[in-house]
Amino acid sequence: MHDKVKAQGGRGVSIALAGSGGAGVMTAGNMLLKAAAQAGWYGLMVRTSGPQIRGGEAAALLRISAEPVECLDDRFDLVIAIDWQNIHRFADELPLDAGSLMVGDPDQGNPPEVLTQRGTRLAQVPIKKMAKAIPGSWPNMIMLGIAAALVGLPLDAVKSVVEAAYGKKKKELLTPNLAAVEAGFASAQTLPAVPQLAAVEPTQTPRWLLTGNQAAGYGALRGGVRFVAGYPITPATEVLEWLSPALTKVGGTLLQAEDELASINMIIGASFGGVPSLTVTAGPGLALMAEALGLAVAAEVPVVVLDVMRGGPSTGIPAKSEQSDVSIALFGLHGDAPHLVIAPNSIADCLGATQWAVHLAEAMQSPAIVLSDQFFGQTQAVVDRPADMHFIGERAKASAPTEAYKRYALTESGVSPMSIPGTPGGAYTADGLTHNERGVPSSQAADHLAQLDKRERKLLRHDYGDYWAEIDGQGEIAVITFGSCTGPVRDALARAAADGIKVRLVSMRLLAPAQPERLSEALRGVKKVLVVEQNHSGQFHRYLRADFDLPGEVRSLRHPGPLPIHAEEIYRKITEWSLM
Amino acid sequence: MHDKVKAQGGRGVSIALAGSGGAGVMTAGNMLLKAAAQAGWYGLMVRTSGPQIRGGEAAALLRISAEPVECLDDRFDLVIAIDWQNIHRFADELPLDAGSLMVGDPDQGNPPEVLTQRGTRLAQVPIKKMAKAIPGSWPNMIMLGIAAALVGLPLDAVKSVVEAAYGKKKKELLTPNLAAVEAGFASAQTLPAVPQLAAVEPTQTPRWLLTGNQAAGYGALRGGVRFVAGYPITPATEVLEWLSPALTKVGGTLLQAEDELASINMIIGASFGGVPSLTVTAGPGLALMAEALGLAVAAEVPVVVLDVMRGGPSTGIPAKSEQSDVSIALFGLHGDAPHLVIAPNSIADCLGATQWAVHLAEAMQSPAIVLSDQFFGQTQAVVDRPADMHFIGERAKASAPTEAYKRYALTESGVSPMSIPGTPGGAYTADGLTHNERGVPSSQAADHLAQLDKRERKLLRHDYGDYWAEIDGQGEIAVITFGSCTGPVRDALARAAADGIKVRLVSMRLLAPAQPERLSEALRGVKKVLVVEQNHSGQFHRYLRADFDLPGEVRSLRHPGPLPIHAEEIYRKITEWSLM
Amino acid sequence: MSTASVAAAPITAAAFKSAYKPIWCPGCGDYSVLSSITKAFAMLDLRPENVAVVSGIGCSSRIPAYTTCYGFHGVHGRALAAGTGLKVARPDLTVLVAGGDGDGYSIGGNHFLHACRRNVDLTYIVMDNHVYGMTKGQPSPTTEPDWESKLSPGGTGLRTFHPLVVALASGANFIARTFAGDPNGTAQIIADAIRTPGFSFVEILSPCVTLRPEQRGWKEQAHPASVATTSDPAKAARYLMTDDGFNIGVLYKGNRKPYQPPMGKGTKRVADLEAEFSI
Amino acid sequence: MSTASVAAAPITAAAFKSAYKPIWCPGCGDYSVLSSITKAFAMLDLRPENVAVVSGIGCSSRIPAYTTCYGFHGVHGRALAAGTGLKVARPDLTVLVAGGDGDGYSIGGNHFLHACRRNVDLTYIVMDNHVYGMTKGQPSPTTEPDWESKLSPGGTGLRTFHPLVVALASGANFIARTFAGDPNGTAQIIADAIRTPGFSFVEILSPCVTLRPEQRGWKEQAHPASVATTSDPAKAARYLMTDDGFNIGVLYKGNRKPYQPPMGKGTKRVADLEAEFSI
Ligand SMILES: Cc1ncc(C[n+]2csc(CCOP(=O)(O)OP(=O)(O)O)c2C)c(N)n1
Ligand SMILES: Cc1ncc(C[n+]2csc(CCOP(=O)(O)OP(=O)(O)O)c2C)c(N)n1
Ligand code: SF4
Ligand code: SF4
Ligand SMILES: [Mg+2]
Ligand SMILES: [Mg+2]
Repeated sequence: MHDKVKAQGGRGVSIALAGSGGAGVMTAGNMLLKAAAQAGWYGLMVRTSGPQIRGGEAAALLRISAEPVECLDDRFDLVIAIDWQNIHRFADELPLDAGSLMVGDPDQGNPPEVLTQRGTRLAQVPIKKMAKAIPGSWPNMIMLGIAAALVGLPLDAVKSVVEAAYGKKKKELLTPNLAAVEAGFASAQTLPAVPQLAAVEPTQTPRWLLTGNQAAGYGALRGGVRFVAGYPITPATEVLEWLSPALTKVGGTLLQAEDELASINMIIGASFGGVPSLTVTAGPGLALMAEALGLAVAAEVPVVVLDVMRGGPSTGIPAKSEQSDVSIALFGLHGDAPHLVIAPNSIADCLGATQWAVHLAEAMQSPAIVLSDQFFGQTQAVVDRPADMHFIGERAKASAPTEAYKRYALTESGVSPMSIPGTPGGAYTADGLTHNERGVPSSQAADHLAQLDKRERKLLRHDYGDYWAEIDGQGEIAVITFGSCTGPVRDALARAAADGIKVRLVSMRLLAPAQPERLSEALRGVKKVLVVEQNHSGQFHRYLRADFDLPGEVRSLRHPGPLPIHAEEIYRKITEWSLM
Repeated sequence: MHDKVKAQGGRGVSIALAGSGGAGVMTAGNMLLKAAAQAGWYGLMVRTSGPQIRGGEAAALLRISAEPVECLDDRFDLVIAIDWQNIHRFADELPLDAGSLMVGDPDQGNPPEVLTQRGTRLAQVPIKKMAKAIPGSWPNMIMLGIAAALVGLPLDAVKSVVEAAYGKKKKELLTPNLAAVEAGFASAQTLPAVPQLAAVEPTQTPRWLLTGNQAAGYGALRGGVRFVAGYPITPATEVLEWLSPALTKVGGTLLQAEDELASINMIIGASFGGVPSLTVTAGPGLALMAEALGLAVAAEVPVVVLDVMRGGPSTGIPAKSEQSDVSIALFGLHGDAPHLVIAPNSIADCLGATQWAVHLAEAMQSPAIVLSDQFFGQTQAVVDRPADMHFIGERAKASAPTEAYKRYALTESGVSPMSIPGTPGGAYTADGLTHNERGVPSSQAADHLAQLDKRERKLLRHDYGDYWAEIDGQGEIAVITFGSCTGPVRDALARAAADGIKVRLVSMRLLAPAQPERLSEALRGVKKVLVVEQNHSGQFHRYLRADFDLPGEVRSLRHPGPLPIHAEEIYRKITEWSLM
Repeated sequence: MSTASVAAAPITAAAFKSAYKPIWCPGCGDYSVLSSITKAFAMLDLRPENVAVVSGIGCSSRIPAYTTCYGFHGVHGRALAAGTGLKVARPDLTVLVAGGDGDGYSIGGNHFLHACRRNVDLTYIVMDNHVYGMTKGQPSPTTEPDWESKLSPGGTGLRTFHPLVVALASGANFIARTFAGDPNGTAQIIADAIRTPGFSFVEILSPCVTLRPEQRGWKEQAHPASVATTSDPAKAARYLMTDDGFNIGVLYKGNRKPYQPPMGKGTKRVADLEAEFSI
Repeated sequence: MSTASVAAAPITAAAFKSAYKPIWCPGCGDYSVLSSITKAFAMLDLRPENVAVVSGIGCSSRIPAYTTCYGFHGVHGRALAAGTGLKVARPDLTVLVAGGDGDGYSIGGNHFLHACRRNVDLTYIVMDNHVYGMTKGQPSPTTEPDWESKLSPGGTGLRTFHPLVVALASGANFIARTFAGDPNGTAQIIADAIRTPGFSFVEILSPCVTLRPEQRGWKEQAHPASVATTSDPAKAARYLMTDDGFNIGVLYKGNRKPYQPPMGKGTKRVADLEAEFSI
C-alpha cells in the first residue's frame, strides 16, 4: 500500500461494498462493522438495494471512526464492487471524488461512467478469480479482506468475526473463507492508499451494535410497554419482529392485526385496560390511525405510535428515508386534538426517545407519536450503551374510587386519575363523544370548553426538563433541526468550529406540545437561524413559524429524500451566511 | 300589540320557537321562514335538538331580515315555547336580554331560571288550550300565528304556506290549522311588542330557499361531478341524500360505500376512469380518507372531498358546528402532499365554492377538500339565486397519445395531459409509488424531486383570480377569517362602520395553496390583524403564521363550538382595539 | 369465559343498570337488549368491575354507559378491535362487545371477519335493526333490497349481508340469533355465549321503531330454530345458507381453542435482553 | 362482462404484456399468473385500452404495469373499492382487480365482503402465496397456523382464512380456484370469470419461492375438484367448508344480476334541478 494517511478527526473512513444481490455484500459489510466495533471503533452501516424483491443490486454503506458517528459521510473514501451490475442506480448514494478509490474486478467490466467521471481512482483486483482459487470460499470474503486492509482494520479482528459466524454451525465454510479474507487482505498491500482509521484503545465501557428499530423496541420495553399490536410495513416491520419474541420473554404480548385500524384500536383497548401499549407503522399506516388517535385524545387513553418515516406521499419510496411525516404527526387529527410528538435524534436515541414517549404518554394519558425514520430504523450502528433514563411509564390511577368518581375531573394539572377495569367503584365509560367530568356525553359549550382546556393544559403544564431538545454550542447563528438531520448538522458544525465559526445547535426532541419559551431561551442572542430538514415542503420550518417566534433572519435548508442532507451542504450554507 | 318598533337595519328580527320534540316547532319554523321568503324577506333557520334520537327537546332558531343574512344574530327578540321541557339545555344558544320577549303557555309552567334571570319579559298565551279549542289543529300552528303577528309578517303570507303544505294531500288538516294560525295571530295583538320587520317589496330577482348541504350538492353537479360515493355521517348525510336522486336525473350515480376508506378509493377509481367524482364526510371520515388522499396527490387523480365540519375531536359533538378540521385538511396527509383546500364563506357560497373546487381539482388533477360546516350544511336560508360561475370541471386530456406518452410529463405548468381509459395508445399505470414521467416506479432522488416539484408547481402556477378571497373595506385594522365566521364578522364590521370604524375584511376561500402575495396585497397598510375562527387551538391562525407574513400586530379571536362566534364579540374586540 | 369473581351475595340484574337515561326512542328494541345483558351478567354472577362493555358508534353502541360496568365507547366500526386488545391484555376481564349492524357489518366488517378467525374469548352482540339508526335512516348491509330511503330511492337492490353465515365461514366458535322481544331467551343465550370459550357471536333482532316501524311485526316472524345446535360446520353452513333470518337459537357451537397469547408469563427482566446488543 | 370491442385482427397474449421487467424473484408464481391473464384477455379478444387492471400493494399487486392495459396501482387493501368505483362510473370497460392474500384478505377484507355482496361486474384475482411477500415474510390470513416467522415465532396458532367460503357466504357470483403452475387452465378460468356477469372471484395458488420455498411442492398437491360447478349455494357451502385448499376449478357459479346503477341515462339538465330551490 502507498503512503498511509490517517482519516481526518471524527470523520473516520467511509466504505461502500457493492455487488449484485446475493453476492453477499451485506454480510461482508456487517462483518466489517462488527470487527471494527470489537476492536474499539464506532461506526454504522446503511443497507441499500434495488427494486427487486430478491437479487437485483445491493450496497452496504459504512462509516467507521474512532469517535461516535451518527450519519454517513458526504463522500466515500473507498468503493469495492464485486461486479458493477446496475450500480449506476446507486450513483446518487455514492458520492465520490478524486480522493476516493474504486476497487473493481477487471473480469466484471468497468465501473459505470457516472462514477468514473468524478475523477475517482480505479484499482483492479480479480476478486472472483481469487475466490475461485480457494474452493469453498466466496468473493465477498475477499472483499472483506481488501476493505479491512485498506482502512487499517487489524486482520485478527476480522478473522475473529468470521470465526464467530461460521465457527459453530458451518465449520466446513470456515477454513476457506478465512483464507479468502487473508487473500483479500494481502492483495490490498499493493493498492493505492485510502485514509486509514485513527488508532483506538479497546474500550472499557460497554458498547452496543443495533439498529434504531431495535433500539426503539427496547426503549418501549424499558418504558413499560407490555402490549403491542401492529401490521407489517416497511421500514417499520423489524420493530415488530424484534418485539414479538422479546415481549413474550418479559411478560407481554404482541398481536398481528388485520390492518392499521385494528392495530391502533387494539392498543387503545389494551391501554384502557391499564397496560401500556404501542404500535409501529410508517406514513400510510399512520394516516389510517388518525381517526382513532383522536379517540385516544378525547377519551384520554395513553398510547404510543412509532412512525418510521419513509419517502412519501402515498406508497412513495418505502425503503428510503425522508422526514416528511412531520405535518401529519403534528396536525393530522381532526378536531382540536393536542397530543405528544417526539423525535429521536440518533440511532441510540431511538431507545431513549421511545422510552420517554411511553413515560410521557402514561403520565399525561395522551397519545404520543414518535417520529423515527428509515435511516435510523434500518441502519446498524455501534453506540455507547445507552444509560437507562428511568423514564418509566406510570399512570395516575384512581386507586379507591368512590361513587362520585369523576374520570375526567377538572384538575389543576389537567391529569385526572384513571380507574382501571377491575377496580371496584371506579366504573365509567371512556368516550370519544364530548363529555362532562364524569364522562357522560354532553353537547354543552361549557363542558366542551372545559375538557378541551384540560387536555391542552395537561400537556402544557408538564415539566419536560432538559430532555425536550439537545442544545449545544454558542454563537449568533443557530441551526434548528430534528431527527436524523441531527447527525449531519453536528458534523457540519464540527467543520465550522474547525474554521472558527461558532454555531448553536438545537435538535428538538419534543415537537409537540411546542415549547416556545424554551426555544426562545435557547436562541437568546441569535441573529440567524437555519432550519434543516429532509423533506420537500419545509414541514418543520412551517411548524416552527406557526408555533414559535424565531429571532432574526430565518432560512430553510431542505430537500426531500432519498438522499440525506449532507454535512457539506449545511457547512457551506453556514459558512457562506456567516460571512455576510 | 303595544308600540311597534322597526327592527334595526340589516339585523332583522330573531325568533326562537321551542318545545318538546314532536311538538312541531321545526315545521312551524320552516313555514315562518318560507312565508317570509315568499313575501320578500331574507332569512335563515337553524335547527337544534337534544341528545335523544327522537323526541327530546327541539328549537327552531330564525333570523328574518329585509337584507341578506348569513348568520344568527347575537340575541333573540322573541322566544315562543309550546312547553319549557328541558329548554334550559338550549340556554347557551338562546341569548336573551331585557329587550327580548318570551311567550309561554301558562299551563306548561314557567320558563327555567337560566332564561328569566336575564330580565327578559314574559308573556303568557294558553297555546295548547287554544289548539284544543279548534279540533284537528295543532299548537305549533298557534305558535306560527303568534310569531308572524309579533314580527309583522302578513297573515296571508303565512296562510298561503300552510295551504301549500296541506292543501293538496291532507285537506282535512287544512281548515283547522288555518284557523289555528289565525287564532294565534289574533292572540298576539295584546302581547308586548318586539321589533318588527322592515317593509319589503316583493322581489323581482329569483330567490332560493336551501341549506348549505343542498347548495354544495348542487354546486358539485354544476361543476360536473357525475360519480359520488359516500358513507353516512352527521352533519353531511343530507348532501348524499340530496345527490342520490339528483345524480340519477342528470346521468350520474351514487354508491353507498361500506366505509369511508371505500368511498374515497371508489371516487379515485371513478375519476381515474375520467368521471369527475366527489365524496362527502365529516371529521372522523376525513381522517379515514387521509391515506388515499395521498394516493390521489401522487397519482394525480382529481377528486373532491366535502368535509362538513362538526365538533371534535373524535366523535365530539356530531350535530353542532365547529371549524376544527382546518389542520387536518391542510396538513393531514403523510409525505409532502400539496393539494387544494377551499372554504365556502356563506350558505349560498357552498354552491359556488364546491363548484369551484371541482373545477380546480379537474384543472390541476389534484384532490380538493372543501371545508363546509354544520352551520352551513344544516341551516336553511333564503338567498339570491347564485349565478352560475361557469366553473366547469375540465381536465387536460391526452387525446391522441402515442407510444412515447408520458403520463407524468414535466410540463411548465406542472399539469400533464391525462389519458382516459378507453383511449388507444394512452395506457399507463397510475401509481402511488414515486415514479418517473412515464409512471414507472423509481426511487431515484432526481425523479422524486422532479415529481414533487411538478406537483407543487401545478398548484402554485394556477391563476386563482379574485375568487381566492372575499375582500371588503378599508382601514388599518383587518379581520382575516374563513367559512361560517364570515357572517358574524360581516355583521360586526357593519356595526363598527356605523360607529365610524373602518375595518378591512379578508374572508379566505382558498386556503391551500396559500396565496401569501395576494394576502400581503390585500393587507397593504394594515397595522392590526384580527384572526377570527371557531375552534380551540387557533388552527387557522397557526396556519396563517406558518404560510404568510402578517403585517403589524396580530391577535386571535376564537373559541370552540358549539356556540358560534357572535358578531358582538368581534365588534367589541375591534372597537376596543381601535381605541388603543 | 373468564373467571367470574365468586362473591358471597348473589347479584341482581339491576346492579348492572346505570342511572343514566338512554337516549333511545321509546319502544326501541335496545332497551330489551340492555335488560337481557344485565340479566345474563347476573345469571353468571359477575361483578360490574370485572366486566367491560365495548362498543362503536350508533344508537345501539350507546349501551356501555347504561350499564354499571367499565365501558368503552370507541369509534365507529372498531369495537371488536378495541375489545380484542383489551381482552388479550387483560384476560381476567369479561369482555362484551356490542353495537349495531352498520357498525359491525358495514364499516366494521373486516374486524368481524378477523375476530371470528382469531377466536379470542369475547362475546359479540349485534343489535341488528337493518338500518342506520343514529344517522336517521340509511340502508345497512342487512337492509332488505327493496327498502326505500332518501339515500336509496327505490331500494338498494343489493343482496343482504348474512351475518351468521359470514361468522361461520370465518370461524366463529359460537353463533346464535335472538329476538329483542324475548328478553329472557336472549339473556339465556347471552349467558351461554359468555360462558362458551372463544369468540361468541350473538345476532339480536332489535327493532328500530322510529325508522322501521314495520319491524314491530318481527314478533310474529321470529320463531325457534327447527334444528338443534350443531358443532358440524358443514351442516351449519348448509342450514344457515337457507336460513330465513328469523330462526332463533344457538345455531352453531364449535370446540375451537380460544386464542390467548401468553400475557404476563414472562420470565426475564427487561435488562436481560440487553445481551443481544452487546458487542 | 362488458362488451369487448370486436376488432378485425385477432389479438395475441403478447399484445397484453408490457416491456417493463417485473421486480419479481425468479420463479415467482406471479409470472405465470401474468401470462394467464394476458392469455385470457386474448381469448376474449379484448383490446388493451378497454381493459383496466387495478391493484393494491404487494409483490402481486405490481401486476398492472406489466400489462399494456390501463393500470391502477393504488393503496394497500383498497383495490376492490377503486375497481368498483371505476366499473360503476365506466361500465364500458373490462375491469380486472388483482392482488395478494395480505392485500385482499387482511387489510382489504371488508371490501372483499362488500364487493361479493354488491356484485358489480368485476373479476377479482387473488395471487395467494399464504404470506406477505413484499414485506419479506409475515403470516397472512391464509398462512398455516404452524408456519414460523420472526413476527410469529412458533406459528400464529390461528385458523386460516377460507377465502372461497367467505366469498360464497358474502354473495360472490362466481368462485374458482386455480394453480399458477397451470397457466392454461388458469387462463381458461380467468376468461370464464370475466365472461360471467357480476362479481367473479378467482383464488390463484401462486407460490412465493423466496419466502415459502416449500410451496414449490404445490404442484403435487393441486388437483381438479372432485365435483362439478354448482349453482346451489347450500351445496357449495357444504363442499367448500370441507375443502382441502387445493381443489382446482370453478366451484360455484350463480345467477345473480350484476349491480349497475344507471350511469349516463339521465334525462334532465343540471339547471332543471333548480326548480326545487325556487321560492
Ligand atoms: C367514521 C365514521 N363514519 C360515520 C359515522 C356516522 N355514523 C354514526 S352511527 C352510524 C351508523 C349506525 O348504524 P348502526 O351501527 O346500525 O347502529 P344503530 O344506530 O342502527 O343502532 C354512522 C354511519 C361515524 N360516527 N364515524
Ligand atoms: C397501509 C399499508 N400498510 C402496510 C403496508 C405494507 N405492505 C406492503 S405490501 C404488504 C403485504 C403484501 O402481501 P400480499 O398482499 O399477500 O402480497 P404479496 O407480496 O405476497 O404478493 C404490506 C403489509 C402498506 N404498503 N400500506
Ligand atoms: S332511531 Fe331506532 S335504533 Fe335509534 S334509538 Fe330510535 S328506535 Fe332505537
Ligand atoms: S418475494 Fe415471493 S411473492 Fe414476492 S416476488 Fe419473490 S417469490 Fe414472488
Ligand atoms: Mg342499525
Ligand atoms: Mg401474499
